[in-house]
Amino acid sequence: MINILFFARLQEEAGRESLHVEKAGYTIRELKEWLDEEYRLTGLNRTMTARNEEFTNDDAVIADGDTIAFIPPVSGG
Amino acid sequence: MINILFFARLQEEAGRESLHVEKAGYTIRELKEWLDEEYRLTGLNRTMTARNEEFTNDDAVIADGDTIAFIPPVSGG
Amino acid sequence: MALFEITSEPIAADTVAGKVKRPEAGAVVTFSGTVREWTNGRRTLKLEYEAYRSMAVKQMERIGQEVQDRWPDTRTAITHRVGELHITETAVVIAVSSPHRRSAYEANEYIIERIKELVPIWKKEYWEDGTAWVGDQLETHPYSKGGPPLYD
Amino acid sequence: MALFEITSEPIAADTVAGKVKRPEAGAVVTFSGTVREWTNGRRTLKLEYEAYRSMAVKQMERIGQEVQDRWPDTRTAITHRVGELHITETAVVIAVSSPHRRSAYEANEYIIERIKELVPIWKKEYWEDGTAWVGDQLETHPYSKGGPPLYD
Repeated sequence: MINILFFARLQEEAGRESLHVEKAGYTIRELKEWLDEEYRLTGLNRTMTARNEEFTNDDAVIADGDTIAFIPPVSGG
Repeated sequence: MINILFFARLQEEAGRESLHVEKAGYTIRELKEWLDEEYRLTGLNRTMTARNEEFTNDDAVIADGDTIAFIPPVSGG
Repeated sequence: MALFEITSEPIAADTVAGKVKRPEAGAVVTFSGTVREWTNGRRTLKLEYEAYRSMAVKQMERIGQEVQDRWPDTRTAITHRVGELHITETAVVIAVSSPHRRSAYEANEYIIERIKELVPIWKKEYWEDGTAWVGDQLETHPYSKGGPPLYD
Repeated sequence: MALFEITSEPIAADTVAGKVKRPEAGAVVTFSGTVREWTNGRRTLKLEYEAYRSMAVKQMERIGQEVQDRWPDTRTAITHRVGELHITETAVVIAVSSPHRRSAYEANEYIIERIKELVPIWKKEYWEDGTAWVGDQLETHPYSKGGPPLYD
């Protein structure tokens, strides 16, 4: 199982803060494609990804127990 | 009558905060020379001068009622 | 006393500055980011800040480490607020102390730039005529035009 | 509420910053000059600040005007303390607000430079091994090497 977190606009679009799915072994790119099909989340290609609270890239492979967070462009400060 | 103000080291050297003297008509330069002779104040040549709370220069002529302040190098902040 | 914090309470800049004061430091530079009413002629009524809290703290610590590497004589504290904020309220306070002032100014300005690149905090604008998550529109600053660096 | 003040009481940076907050400003940069214990390997025990108070306020107002001319969208407040100050106590607070942060940083740094040139305030150092009025020795910065501009 992996844990997926949504924030800001993505959270509103997904209608949820998180999702638990059996996607260990997927790359981030494959996970994005799956989410796009399944949940019709727009703009995932403009979204950064964090794995276990560190930024990562689309080629990273997800391990069982990972927390994957989609980070829309930040606007703090 | 003019009013002379001393600060910081000059105040310690002069042993006083102010001095009232009949020196209207003097230039700042002449006043410095007079103070140097009369009070043995050192380093007046390294001292800025303010007349009525605005910086002025050695050629300025002092008018009756003026307040002349000697401003050693400042070190606020 | 945490140097890097996310809070839902109002922030007092003096509290953040107090964390970096020390006998070796002669300068403390503090930046407060406050909620502005007008942006490009559009009126903001309020803002809502949301954070990925645990990661936001980690990223602020990372920025603190970058600052330590570049300006070794500085000490840094950052507090960012989340939740609903009204006009003139403080969203973020950055405090940097240093023995001499130059590095405190430089490091402080560096930090706010990095926060805007790296720290997972989002701002939703409530205008008179609508709402939007700031930064999350193609016309503003999509990541393709210079987002945060990638870490593997 | 005076924007430019000399006080013999402790200064709270938040009080000075509060004077420049306003709905148009999204940034407040605050500089606090604090009493440092060590300077060039010499230990300071305490400082004493003396001011030509009325002129000091006038000169701070002049600096405020210069800043207004150069960065028209800023608002500035300065408070300088006088009397006896101990290690880590705050001698001066400069607060600048602006709609966008760049001018607040720039103006703030300009102001501290100008204070050190123009404002009649003097600092007496009490070291472990003696005392001296700072700046008032030939080896530091006599006016001949770049003091305040002259006004007629």
